[in-house]
Amino acid sequence: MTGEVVLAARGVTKHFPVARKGRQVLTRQPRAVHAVDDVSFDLRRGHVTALVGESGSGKSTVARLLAQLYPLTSGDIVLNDVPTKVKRGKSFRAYCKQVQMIFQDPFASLNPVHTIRYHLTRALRVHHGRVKGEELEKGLASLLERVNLTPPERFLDKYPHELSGGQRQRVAIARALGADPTVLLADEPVSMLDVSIRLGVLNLLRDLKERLHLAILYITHDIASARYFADTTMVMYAGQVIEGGDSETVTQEPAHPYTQLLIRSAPDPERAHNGVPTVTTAPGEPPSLISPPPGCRFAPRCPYAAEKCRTATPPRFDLGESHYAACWLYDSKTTDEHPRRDTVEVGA
Amino acid sequence: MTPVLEIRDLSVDYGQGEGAVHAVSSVNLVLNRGEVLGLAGESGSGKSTLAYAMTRLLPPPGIITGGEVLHHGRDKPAPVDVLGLSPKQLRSFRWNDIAIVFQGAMNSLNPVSTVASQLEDIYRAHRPEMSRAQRTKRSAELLRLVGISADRLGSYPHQLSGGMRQRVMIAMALALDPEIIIMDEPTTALDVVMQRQILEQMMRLREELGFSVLFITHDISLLVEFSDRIAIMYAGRIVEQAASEDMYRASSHPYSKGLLGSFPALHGPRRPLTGIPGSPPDMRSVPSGCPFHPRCPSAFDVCEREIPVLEKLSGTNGDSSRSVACWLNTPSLSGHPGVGAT
Amino acid sequence: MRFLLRRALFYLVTAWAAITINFMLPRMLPGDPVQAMIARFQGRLSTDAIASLYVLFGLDTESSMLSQYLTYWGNLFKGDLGLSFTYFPTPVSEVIAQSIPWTLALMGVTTVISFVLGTMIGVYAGWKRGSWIDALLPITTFFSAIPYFWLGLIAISVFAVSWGAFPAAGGYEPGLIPGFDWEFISSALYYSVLPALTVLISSIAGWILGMRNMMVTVSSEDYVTVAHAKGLPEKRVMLGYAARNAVLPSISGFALSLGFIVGGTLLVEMVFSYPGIGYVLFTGVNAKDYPLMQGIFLIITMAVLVANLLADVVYLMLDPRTRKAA
Amino acid sequence: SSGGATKSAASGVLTVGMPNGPQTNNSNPFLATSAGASLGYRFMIYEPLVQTNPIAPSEKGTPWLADKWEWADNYQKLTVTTRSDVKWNDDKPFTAGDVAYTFNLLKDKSALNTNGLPIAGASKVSDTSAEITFSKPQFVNENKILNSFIVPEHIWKDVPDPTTFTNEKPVGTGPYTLKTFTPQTVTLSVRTSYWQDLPKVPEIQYTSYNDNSAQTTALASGAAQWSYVFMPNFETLYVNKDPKNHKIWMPAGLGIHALWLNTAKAPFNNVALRKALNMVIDREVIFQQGHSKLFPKVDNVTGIPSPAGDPFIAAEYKGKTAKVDVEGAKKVLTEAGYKLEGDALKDPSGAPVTFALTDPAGWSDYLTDLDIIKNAVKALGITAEVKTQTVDQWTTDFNSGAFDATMHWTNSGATPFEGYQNIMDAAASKPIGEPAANAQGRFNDPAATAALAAYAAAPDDAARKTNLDLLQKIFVEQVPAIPLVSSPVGAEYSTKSWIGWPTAEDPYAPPQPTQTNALQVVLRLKPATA
Amino acid sequence: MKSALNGKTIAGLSIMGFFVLIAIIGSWIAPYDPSAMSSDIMTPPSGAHWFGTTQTGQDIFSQVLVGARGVLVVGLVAGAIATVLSVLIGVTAGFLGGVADEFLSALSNIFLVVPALPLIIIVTSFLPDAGDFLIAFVISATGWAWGARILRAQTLSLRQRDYVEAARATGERTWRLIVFEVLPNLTAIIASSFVGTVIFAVLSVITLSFIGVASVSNWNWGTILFWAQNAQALAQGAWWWFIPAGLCIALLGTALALINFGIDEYVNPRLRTSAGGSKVKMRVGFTPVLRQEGGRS
Ligand SMILES: Nc1ncnc2c1ncn2[C@@H]1O[C@H](COP(=O)(O)OP(=O)(O)OP(=O)(O)O)[C@@H](O)[C@H]1O
Ligand SMILES: Nc1ncnc2c1ncn2[C@@H]1O[C@H](COP(=O)(O)OP(=O)(O)OP(=O)(O)O)[C@@H](O)[C@H]1O
Ligand SMILES: [Mg+2]
Ligand SMILES: [Mg+2]
Repeated sequence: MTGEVVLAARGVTKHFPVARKGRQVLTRQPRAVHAVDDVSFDLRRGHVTALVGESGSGKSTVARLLAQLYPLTSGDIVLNDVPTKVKRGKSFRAYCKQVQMIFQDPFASLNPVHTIRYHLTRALRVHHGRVKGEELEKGLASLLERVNLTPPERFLDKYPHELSGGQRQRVAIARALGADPTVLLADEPVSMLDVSIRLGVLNLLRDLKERLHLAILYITHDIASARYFADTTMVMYAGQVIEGGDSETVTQEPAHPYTQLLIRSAPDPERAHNGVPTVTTAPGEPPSLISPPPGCRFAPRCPYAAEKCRTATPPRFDLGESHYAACWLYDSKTTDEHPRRDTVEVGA
Repeated sequence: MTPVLEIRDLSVDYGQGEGAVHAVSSVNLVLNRGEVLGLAGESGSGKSTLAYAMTRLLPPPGIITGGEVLHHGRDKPAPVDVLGLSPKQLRSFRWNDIAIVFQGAMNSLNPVSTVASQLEDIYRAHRPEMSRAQRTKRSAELLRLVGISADRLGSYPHQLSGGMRQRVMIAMALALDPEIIIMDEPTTALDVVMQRQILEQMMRLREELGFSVLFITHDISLLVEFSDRIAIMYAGRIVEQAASEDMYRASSHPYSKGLLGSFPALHGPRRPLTGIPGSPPDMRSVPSGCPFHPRCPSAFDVCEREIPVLEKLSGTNGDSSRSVACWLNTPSLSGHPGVGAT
Repeated sequence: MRFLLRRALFYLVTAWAAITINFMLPRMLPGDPVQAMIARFQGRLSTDAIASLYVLFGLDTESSMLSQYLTYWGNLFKGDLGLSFTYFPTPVSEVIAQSIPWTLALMGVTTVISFVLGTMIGVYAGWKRGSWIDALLPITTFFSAIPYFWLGLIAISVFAVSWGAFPAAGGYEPGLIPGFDWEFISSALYYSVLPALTVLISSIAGWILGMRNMMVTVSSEDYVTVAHAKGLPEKRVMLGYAARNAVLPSISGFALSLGFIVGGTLLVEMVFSYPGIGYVLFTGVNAKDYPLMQGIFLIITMAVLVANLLADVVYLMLDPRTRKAA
Repeated sequence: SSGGATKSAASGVLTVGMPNGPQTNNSNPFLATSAGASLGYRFMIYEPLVQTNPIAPSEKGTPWLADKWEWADNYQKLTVTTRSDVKWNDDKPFTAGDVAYTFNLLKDKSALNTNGLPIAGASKVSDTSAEITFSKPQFVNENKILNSFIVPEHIWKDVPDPTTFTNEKPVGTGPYTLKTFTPQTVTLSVRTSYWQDLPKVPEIQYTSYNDNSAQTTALASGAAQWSYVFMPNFETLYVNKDPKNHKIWMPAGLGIHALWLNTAKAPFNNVALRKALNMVIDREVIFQQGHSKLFPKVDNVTGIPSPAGDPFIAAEYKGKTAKVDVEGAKKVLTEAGYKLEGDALKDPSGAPVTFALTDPAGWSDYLTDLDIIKNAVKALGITAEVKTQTVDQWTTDFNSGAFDATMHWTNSGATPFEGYQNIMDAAASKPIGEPAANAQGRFNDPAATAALAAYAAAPDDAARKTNLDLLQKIFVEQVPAIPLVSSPVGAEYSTKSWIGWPTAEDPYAPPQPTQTNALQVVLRLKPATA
Repeated sequence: MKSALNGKTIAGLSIMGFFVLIAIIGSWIAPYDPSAMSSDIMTPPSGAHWFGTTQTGQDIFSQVLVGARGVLVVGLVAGAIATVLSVLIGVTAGFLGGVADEFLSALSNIFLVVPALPLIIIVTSFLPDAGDFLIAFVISATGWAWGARILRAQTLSLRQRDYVEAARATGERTWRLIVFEVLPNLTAIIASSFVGTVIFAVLSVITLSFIGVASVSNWNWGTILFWAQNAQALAQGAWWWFIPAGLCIALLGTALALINFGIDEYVNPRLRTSAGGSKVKMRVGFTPVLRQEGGRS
């Protein structure tokens, strides 16, 4: 069963309408934040897929779309080979029994007025009917045990503020597990946690993946942790997935200039002490998502940008076993010579 | 290496009496002229408190309960104790000698006044002799220094992106050409590309202007890359201090080791991550003895009872700047008679 | 822009609703101006007068609600608020025009003073939190909890009747002709001291408290700490950084209260026999004087709306964040 | 302030105050809503044909603009001879034409005819003689007719609508002209010439205070020298502030305040209970506590106030005053079959006697009266309840008979007729549930109704006396209402600056500043120092 | 949970509790029937009449005791109704958003703009036999809008909170989200708006009674002042008729305000004044240095 696709995004697109201002009211030109544009990927059982990208690149939006918390603008979300669109009510509950989400901030995702018991009880009851008494207690205990909060009695009647960040995130995970989901969408599950605690939570997730064969979408802005934790990694830039593939390949042999920039920018203790020259990073900022630049969205910052990059959106180019990048540099039709990835180096 | 700032036995409490939180306890730290001193530690370990205490900017109910902060002025004969300054002296000391770039740069700018007015405020307070035109000119220069075009002077903070705001803060810190700049997690809210841009710029400016930096962050790999020396804090105390290379290659304190082992590396072999078990202590009830002992894999009986002192460690390559507060590193431990009144 | 459009729509809807309420309210409720008038005269107006009064007030003819409503709107657009019954046949607009300057002057000035003073004290109290000035808060709260008619009556009894330092009633020396001469103005000022003080004392606490709390909140914002770190003079930090931000929420409250001064002065005017609009409204209510009630209500509502508009504009000016990026 | 008082006295100003709130510039004398009516200054400008005295209504009036007046056709036709030496204050002469015009105006504009006079027509006979005809005998309205003030034809004939005319520059025959108007204060100054001796008061200042308390304060401080305002405990509040000068005189008119009983339904459909109730109410307490000694008590059993009504009281009731007699009341009740069971009084059918006493919320004097009555009937074993209503509800309930007992005033006129008519005229009454113009207590005694009709149309004094005596007898025996106090035509005034006021010893006129007779008072005033 | 009880709140709650007690037992412990007249007319405070007597010999102490109930009943009932209204409207508007929000916000804005006191006076003066509950209802009808506005704003921000979103992602129904996730977090604001409305209602009912619009035969402190003013008690020197009721109103108002302080400080901990007994003066921007001999290690 490991490896089968449970949840897939097919050309998922989300545009948030923007309030029109002033004169635009008259011209009636609809405007929207192109938060996510034509994103496709698969989540497989027992497989962690990382989604990496800088702030505002649309990672959370993808997660929320997959959780059906937002309606899609276009595209499909395919659950177990069935395109699914749910809004609320029964079908929504049936959907989220399969697909559960973990939020970035464990300090904010647990209601401060409710005990851990309440949170977990609700998770059980919503998806398993009115469990009561013994059965409920057993359910609660097993949930907490699954996230290594033992002994369970010590945590059940605490309020969120009485727990540490790592413990809270574990509770949030336990709550998600309450539904017995097949897919976990983890939106930056550790970025708000202390460095020393992060690892514990990530290891827990990995453990769950292995034991429960969950399909996990791991969203992060820390590409190093993607390398450590995820099987496959996708890189997002300005609402689009620009590179994807096996984590090791993506991090060690980045193909897209943006990925390369990202990896060069990540802090690296070795750099200072190995005499690696400090890098000059690409100038500029991510583009406006309201009127994204035509063509490749990274083109305005890209040192290799050619004319074509500014006019045509690059499709995915396969670069090898499951590795792909959306960059014209890899279009064999335009360039005879396949640019060696390691030669693509900014600055120099 | 001449010290520019010397912190001696500094202790800070939040609140008084029974419920007081001892956020910083007897910290000794020296910042040398021209160096970047990194300060790392988990959230709540007292890094910001230490930084604010040096300039007496703690929010109530923070109280400095002991110690000295000696500033060796560039052209002052004797060091002055910042903690003993009168409000007037303190005001003139601030920004002239120590500037701070705060943790939440997003909120460090007054939302209702322009960048220019916030920059010029500094000159109006510290350089009253400057003319209006001079002030404007200087402000424009500062912005250019951090890579922002001068026509942004009239902008309000909300009109700037996060990165720009952080740069404005850095420009502001440079306004009076201070000897020391404290940077309290200046880039946590930014993404890695922007973070690198800003830090590299900062390092270039340091090269040019020669100020010292106290660089606070919990991202130890960042520290290793950018600072000369690193001090690690845990539960309000410095537990280890070393040149950054030493710290990276061979840290001695179990906590430092754990911290370093919590960062996945992007390059090189996929080394296993150890992490640190347990969770940071509640500062209201810090464990007795070495505060780290409940989480320490190699704790033994003394650790539970006595607080280790920060002791010089003959470094691997004879570097004397290295010190650590851990009983493991005390060879004479067997000679210790157990508990002594401290 | 969109913000302003939305606001404009809000103003239109509210104005329409308020005017319609104005129209409906007196008509929905029982009562009869003629009977009220007879009752007011308690036997000094004989029952024979009833018939003549119905004729006089034009209440002897009936028309449908809808046609009345349309006529009402038509007249409104002509600026015609009808004739007051209480002061028959003086037009309502004239009654209002005659009384509203008093209210505006007394309450307007008092409200401004109260706001400015209260805000200033609040700024200081918030800045010096934990000092003796905190003890001031319960005291001012106590004063603000006193109903101000009571405070006013005590003030009259102490300062006007027993001591005789201030006049007990009226807006100016009887016999003076209102005009822009010193004699009149000084007399009006003198007569306004007691009512103004009463209003001031009972309203200032609100401003102090609101401002203090905002100051305390704002004082721990990072930008205030940065201002301190910059070594700015304390006054500059307090005013330019903390107070400047803390005052924003008070501004809209202030504008609102400016709007409500027209409606909220009834008791002051009753107690001090002040010739303002609150008292006239009260008279109108007792006399079932629909046209007068409608007119005053309309004015009050419009005043509140205008004040709201003003608040929006001022807010827009003071808070750059609500302005659109250049 | 007291400063104001000294200033006005020194400068020869008479300061009048009324507690009526801000005024609008309106001197239309016909409108009760005008400042002229509210403050009373209309009578300083407009003069009546004859000055009649409401506190001595049976006296013949003092000729004023009319030298002579004669009734004919059983009070259906009035011939007036006017003075020839009178000038309007715009120097135009006053003629009988103005009189005819005024009465025709009242006839045409029913909105201005507040007395509801059935005027058939008026015409000028000569420059000094006018003839007014009525459609009904007007004996009972005589004083109202003679009291009517006259407006100048040459001004009013050009007024498009006299009912909405604000008359900002009033032209009258009186000795004063309007000098300045402000909403707070109206100043009148004396004319240069007048058909009588010019008054000694050069200027009168009418100030309107917002309420009784402000008015009282002004009187106490001397800022107002003359007013009519209800004040509790006038000794403390007013007289004692300057016992030498501060005077109060509240002579009774013929209007009274009575406890109206609903005689058409239980419990007051039983005359025994009405009588008993009448016997337990202490009028002295009502006078002192309920009305603070300001409203003269009405203790003659006929409900006719003294001394104004003394000439009308039937011989058999002269000097008969109502007294508290609880034992007597109990006897009356027992005789009628009422029983006291335990503490509670049961009516002949065995039902406990209870009733509600209603009046508008906030009418403190009436409510105090009701409280006193409520406490008084406890002695009979009756539980009464005081209930307040809004004025509107109360008025509606009163007119439609939806009450048990309520304090209410009666109409008043030149004779006790209006009062009796108001209480007992079943001809103008309606069944319970419909608004009645008179006899709101639904008192229905055909003898009384007949007597009232006969009185109004009676050809001579003898016939009138017979009918009035009969009405008094019915009133005393049937107790359709319980008279308690009279409406005074009084005033507070100060002798500090001005003397010559009417007093109980010299009751030449009622002292009230808003009465027609106020002009007579002002004409008699002299500076105190002179 | 953090204790919201500080000196001020405790003082406020104690005074409030005292008045509530009086409101409950006042009519039993009153030494006289408050309406009963006696021959002790206008007597100053004495052993027999603690607060003196009125013009008609009524015992003012009894009136004050009995009158507490009217004030508190109207205040609390109006506060409760207005709070329920403001929660219903504000929270619904904030949570649902869209057209419902536009409509409900417009509604509360209109009620905000319409001047309350004149409206209350007009409505009550027309209402036949305006009893306490009716008056409370009218007051609450004009007093809910402010609370609704604040609650709407707060709900709007709570709706965006992760825990609401997380609960939704768990599969909770909308009504459960509102009732169990959002509402509990609004308790402090609801409490504060309740207390605020109670203050408003208390002052309103007293004003109404004072100007004689509300029924003056039901005793409340405003009624006492109405009669006192009618009898011009102050001018007559009968201060005892005037002072107690006024002080009671002021005390009740202060108590409510103090409770609100407590709630404010609970919601915004920064407002808390430093705990008593601190010898060090905290000064913003200048951290005090308090070197202890020997220090700690
Ligand atoms: N509800 C919304 N309405 C309008 N725009 C939105 C909304 N939610 C997100 N956006 C916009 O969509 C873009 C993508 O946002 P998203 O939160 O998915 O980014 P992210 O990659 O998760 O960023 P971060 O790392 O900061 O969490 C941003 O530009 C954001 O402003
Ligand atoms: N105002 C305060 N009142 C009470 N305790 C406080 C206050 N501010 C900080 N503390 C406590 O002091 C300790 C040190 O806080 P500090 O902010 O210095 O930590 P830090 O190392 O900067 O953490 P971070 O990495 O999160 O910025 C913490 O345990 C914190 O709980
Ligand atoms: Mg995100
Ligand atoms: Mg910090």
